[in-house]
Amino acid sequence: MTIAAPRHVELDYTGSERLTMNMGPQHPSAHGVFRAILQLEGETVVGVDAVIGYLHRCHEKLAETLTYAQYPSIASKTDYVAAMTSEFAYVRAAEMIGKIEVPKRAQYLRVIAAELQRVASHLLWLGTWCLDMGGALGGGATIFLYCIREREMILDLFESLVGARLLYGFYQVGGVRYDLPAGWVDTCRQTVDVIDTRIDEYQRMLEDNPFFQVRTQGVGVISRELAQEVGIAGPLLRGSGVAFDIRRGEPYSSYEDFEFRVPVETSGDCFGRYKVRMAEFRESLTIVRQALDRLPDGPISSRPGLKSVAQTRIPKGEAYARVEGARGEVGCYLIADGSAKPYRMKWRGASFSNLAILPHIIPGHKVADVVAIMGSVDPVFGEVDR
Amino acid sequence: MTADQARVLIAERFSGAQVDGAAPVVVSVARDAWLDLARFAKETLGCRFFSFLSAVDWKDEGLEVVCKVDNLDAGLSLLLKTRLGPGVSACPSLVPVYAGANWMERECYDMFGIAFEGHPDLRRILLGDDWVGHPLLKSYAVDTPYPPYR
Amino acid sequence: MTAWLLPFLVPFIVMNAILGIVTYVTLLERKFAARMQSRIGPYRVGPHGLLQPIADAIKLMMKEDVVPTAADRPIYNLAPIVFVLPCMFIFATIPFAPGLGVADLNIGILFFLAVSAMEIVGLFMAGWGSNNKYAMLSAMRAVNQVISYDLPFIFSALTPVLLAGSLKLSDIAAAQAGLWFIFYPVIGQLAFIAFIVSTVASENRAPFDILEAESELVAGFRVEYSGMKFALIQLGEYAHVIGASFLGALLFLGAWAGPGPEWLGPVWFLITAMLIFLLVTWVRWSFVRIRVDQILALSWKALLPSTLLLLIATAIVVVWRGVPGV
Amino acid sequence: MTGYASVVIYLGLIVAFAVVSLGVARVLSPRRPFAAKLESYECGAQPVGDAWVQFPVGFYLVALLFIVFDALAVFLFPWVLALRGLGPGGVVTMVIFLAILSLGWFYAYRERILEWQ
Amino acid sequence: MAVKGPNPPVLTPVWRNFKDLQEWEALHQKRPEGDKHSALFERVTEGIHSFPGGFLVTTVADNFFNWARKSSVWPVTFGLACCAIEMMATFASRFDVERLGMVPWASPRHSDLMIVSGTVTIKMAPMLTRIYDQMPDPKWAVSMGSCANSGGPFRHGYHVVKGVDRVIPVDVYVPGCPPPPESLLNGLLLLQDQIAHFRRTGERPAPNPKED
Repeated sequence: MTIAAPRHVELDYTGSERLTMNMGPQHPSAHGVFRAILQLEGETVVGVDAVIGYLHRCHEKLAETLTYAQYPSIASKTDYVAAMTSEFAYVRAAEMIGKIEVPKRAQYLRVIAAELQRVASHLLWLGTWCLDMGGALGGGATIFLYCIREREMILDLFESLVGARLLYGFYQVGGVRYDLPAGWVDTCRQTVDVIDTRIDEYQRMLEDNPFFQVRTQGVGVISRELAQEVGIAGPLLRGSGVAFDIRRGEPYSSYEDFEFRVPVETSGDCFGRYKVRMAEFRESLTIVRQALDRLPDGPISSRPGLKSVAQTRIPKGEAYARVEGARGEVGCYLIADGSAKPYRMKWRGASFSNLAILPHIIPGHKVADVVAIMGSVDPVFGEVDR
Repeated sequence: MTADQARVLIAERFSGAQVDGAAPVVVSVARDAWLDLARFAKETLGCRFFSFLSAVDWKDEGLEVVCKVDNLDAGLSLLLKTRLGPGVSACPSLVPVYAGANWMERECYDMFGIAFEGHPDLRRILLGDDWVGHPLLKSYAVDTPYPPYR
Repeated sequence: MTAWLLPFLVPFIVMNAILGIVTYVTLLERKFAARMQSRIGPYRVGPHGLLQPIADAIKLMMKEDVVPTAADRPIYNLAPIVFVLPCMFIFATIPFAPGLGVADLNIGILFFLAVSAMEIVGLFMAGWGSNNKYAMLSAMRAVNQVISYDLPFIFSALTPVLLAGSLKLSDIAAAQAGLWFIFYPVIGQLAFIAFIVSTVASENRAPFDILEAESELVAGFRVEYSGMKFALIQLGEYAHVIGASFLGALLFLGAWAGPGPEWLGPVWFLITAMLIFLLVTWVRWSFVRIRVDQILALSWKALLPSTLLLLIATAIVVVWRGVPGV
Repeated sequence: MTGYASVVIYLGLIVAFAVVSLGVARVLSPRRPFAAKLESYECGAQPVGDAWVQFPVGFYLVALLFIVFDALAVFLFPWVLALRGLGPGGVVTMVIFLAILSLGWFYAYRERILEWQ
Repeated sequence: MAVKGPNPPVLTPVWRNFKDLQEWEALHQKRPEGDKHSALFERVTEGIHSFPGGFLVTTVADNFFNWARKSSVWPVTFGLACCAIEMMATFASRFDVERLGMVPWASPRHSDLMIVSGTVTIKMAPMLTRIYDQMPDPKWAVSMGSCANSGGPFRHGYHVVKGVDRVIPVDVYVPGCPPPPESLLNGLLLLQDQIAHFRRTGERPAPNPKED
């Protein structure tokens, strides 16, 4: 008969013991390789320790060893769900230092690609978020598969444009790499129309569903002050009542030519973020339509046929370029020393800052809410860990 | 609050600061004034949005900490910089001012080995706890092997 | 000579029939869900994927059976048996046609409800015995949920019993020869809705499947089970759902009462039971899951009082009006 | 009583099925346990602390409430059977009984036990 | 009565205890023979096989079992990086691996297959190994994408494991960055082919040639 040494047990007033539970890195709702160490009292989360870095792929160090022409296609692997916008940030930083002109047509093509990418990324967000809340063996899986179906349509567009489905290398310093193939504009218009109607469908399916409402309303509220102080961006920031969009506040790549609305919700909860993203779907589709209508003729790059290392040289200087990615402010702080490779590159991943909000808002919620909040933050771990 | 007003205000308040640029306004101060500058930016200039914090390794000239904050309403961007000097790897922490600096400073510590004084929870964030070295230093080769994985 | 064989033969046939139905119901659900999600579903294993359940079963049988070091071995090993037992035992009192069934007990529905609720024992044993945090949380949630939804389940099942005036399942089926209870004005429909909701909940199907909520608890109470033990647990879950569907068809959809000759009765019964199963499946693949406290609140605050009121209303109707069609 | 005999036989058959299938699986399946495989699964991380912990009291309050209403269910079964014979009196009695029980429900509602934290 | 203590900690192999890298890699590359059936069953089949004409029985039984194994390969939902998105697309409506009988499960205990989709980092490698270890036998692994095959574009990074085959044994390599769903489907069909030949060669077939 052996009796183990008595365990030291900490009890609180409800008589419950704290349970330390790992969530991730291999977890159906971890959205990649995230590990949250939750302290539970019954079902309530009282403490959370976020462990990241499981996908640290040395982007910033690798950027110092790759030329300005090579890196954009690696940059797409930071935010692999919205690869177009992450390439955009890097390319734009290099252009700001080198003061490189970008032809108007290239700017429009960039806008079209970036906005389609935002739609694709938001579709994946909606799918995975519902998958988290609805379960892979339940209603969530259904809407997930619907969303992926629509996302495939956009990926088809990209495939015919670039030749790749997920990671593109479409942007290059001075312009874009490929011009539109024949018939692309018509296919794109049709796709945009189809997606527009399908989004209405999802909105009806979700917003008219009381289960969905009780799961999201009042859950994971981020206040306006906290949102700014932690530096969350994009739909999260707008969901907390701050009307800031880089496309409007600091227009780049001819965004000033287009009419669009910056959706803002003041509630700051998961439902608010959902509403913002649903509105952004529509705005992005509007921008794509406008850009297709007004697409000018002309060259697609001011540095066509970029080949030699000498062409990729960029003068000494530094710049911080930011674009409005699907998850918020994607920034690239680049220091050039006059050679063909950057001296230092700092990647400001939107997901990294967005994820930093979790320890502030999760405690006090139920385990099930953790999943809903995680999904509404929509992190991409390539961008968190870089 | 425009960039020009901000430049004037900063020059008045911090005598040793170098101020240039328009978007963003680049402000370089000494290490001692780092925390004050951040507090000034937040409270007086209204830059409540914390964008990012990182560092640059200028080899022999030592490390430089870079931080960007924004005033979203006025469209004002500040890029704050401070040189730590050769051989110095300690810097005041911005966590008391900006909550978002928490993870950013942990990452900075992880990558550059900068010890942020006053940080509540300074440990490695991206790499494992048993990692040796600080990868983004220029003295660290990109393909430094980590046995047994190589 | 066959007289002594009969009590052995009938249960044997019933058990095998149920095993067959349950095996193929998994395929039915997968195909149905795939169609809902604009997919094809199992297709390549056998013609139209018809051999898929067999392949799954054989494969699971050949998988290694892992018993974690931390687990409480006896409880862990016993749990799948204890779980699958009530899940298949509920079929004991269901008459598949007049006189065809294991036993048509005169307390049939009481037996069904009592055995059905025993599922929780095996479930809790699995959760506790695994000594895994997800399993443990899942078992705790399961106990809460099952005891919360057991009462609405009983009360909504009692409404047709009240209309029929008998606990014997074949009597209840016979009482619907004239009018299926689902078509009984107002009461029938309300009771049916309550029955479906509490069935979905007490069978732990989505959107009430908080105990195997894989986005939170990975796979819930069976997270550590592999191989044949996992297969038994899956079998038990499906058997339970099918059992509840048969009960629903019997209580509300008139069991074997249908057009055509009398020997078609079991076929009608199977079809109506499958209809209820597909309804449950439809619900499962359409809704997002709700949170554990909301599930409990739904039961205690809404479903329990309303089913009780419905039962009283039925009693008043029965006493004052009598029952039509009996 | 013959009905119950076949019920018992059915029960035995189910147990036999479960045991036999587990036995066949034991014969067919490989067994190569080693320490890491037998570790508790926790999303790939090493488990911290024990799973057997004390749970909040809130869990047990629901069980108490359940017992109250389960007792009601026990009385309901004979009542349902005998209702036709009892007539209106039976309904009235049961309503009174229910009213008394629902006081407990109202109490639980007011004490926010049904909120279940 | 004995109170069960806390879970005994499992000592993961520490690389410092190994003589050299080859020995460490050999630890993970080791594929024990006979991981299909219990020892008893193996003996019985050996006995039947040695009878004249007994090979007919064993071959038929073997084909049947292998058919069952290959017809229901259940992958564990385990996404690492970019390739995980393409893996999700493969599981989704257009490509629908459920046609082949594959159902993704969340727990490794229910799964047969691990699709390593993306870059394996040094921080992730122990976790990945543990999840692979926790899958019950027989089990398979598919290495999806250049990063998992060899480190891919991140090969020179300090925090990247240069190929998942240094940590776990791999059966099928799917090249591409990221491999399109068609490519992954091809890899899964290759895997089914391998499973179908699980026994006849007496050991597992060699993985398909690796292309970065």
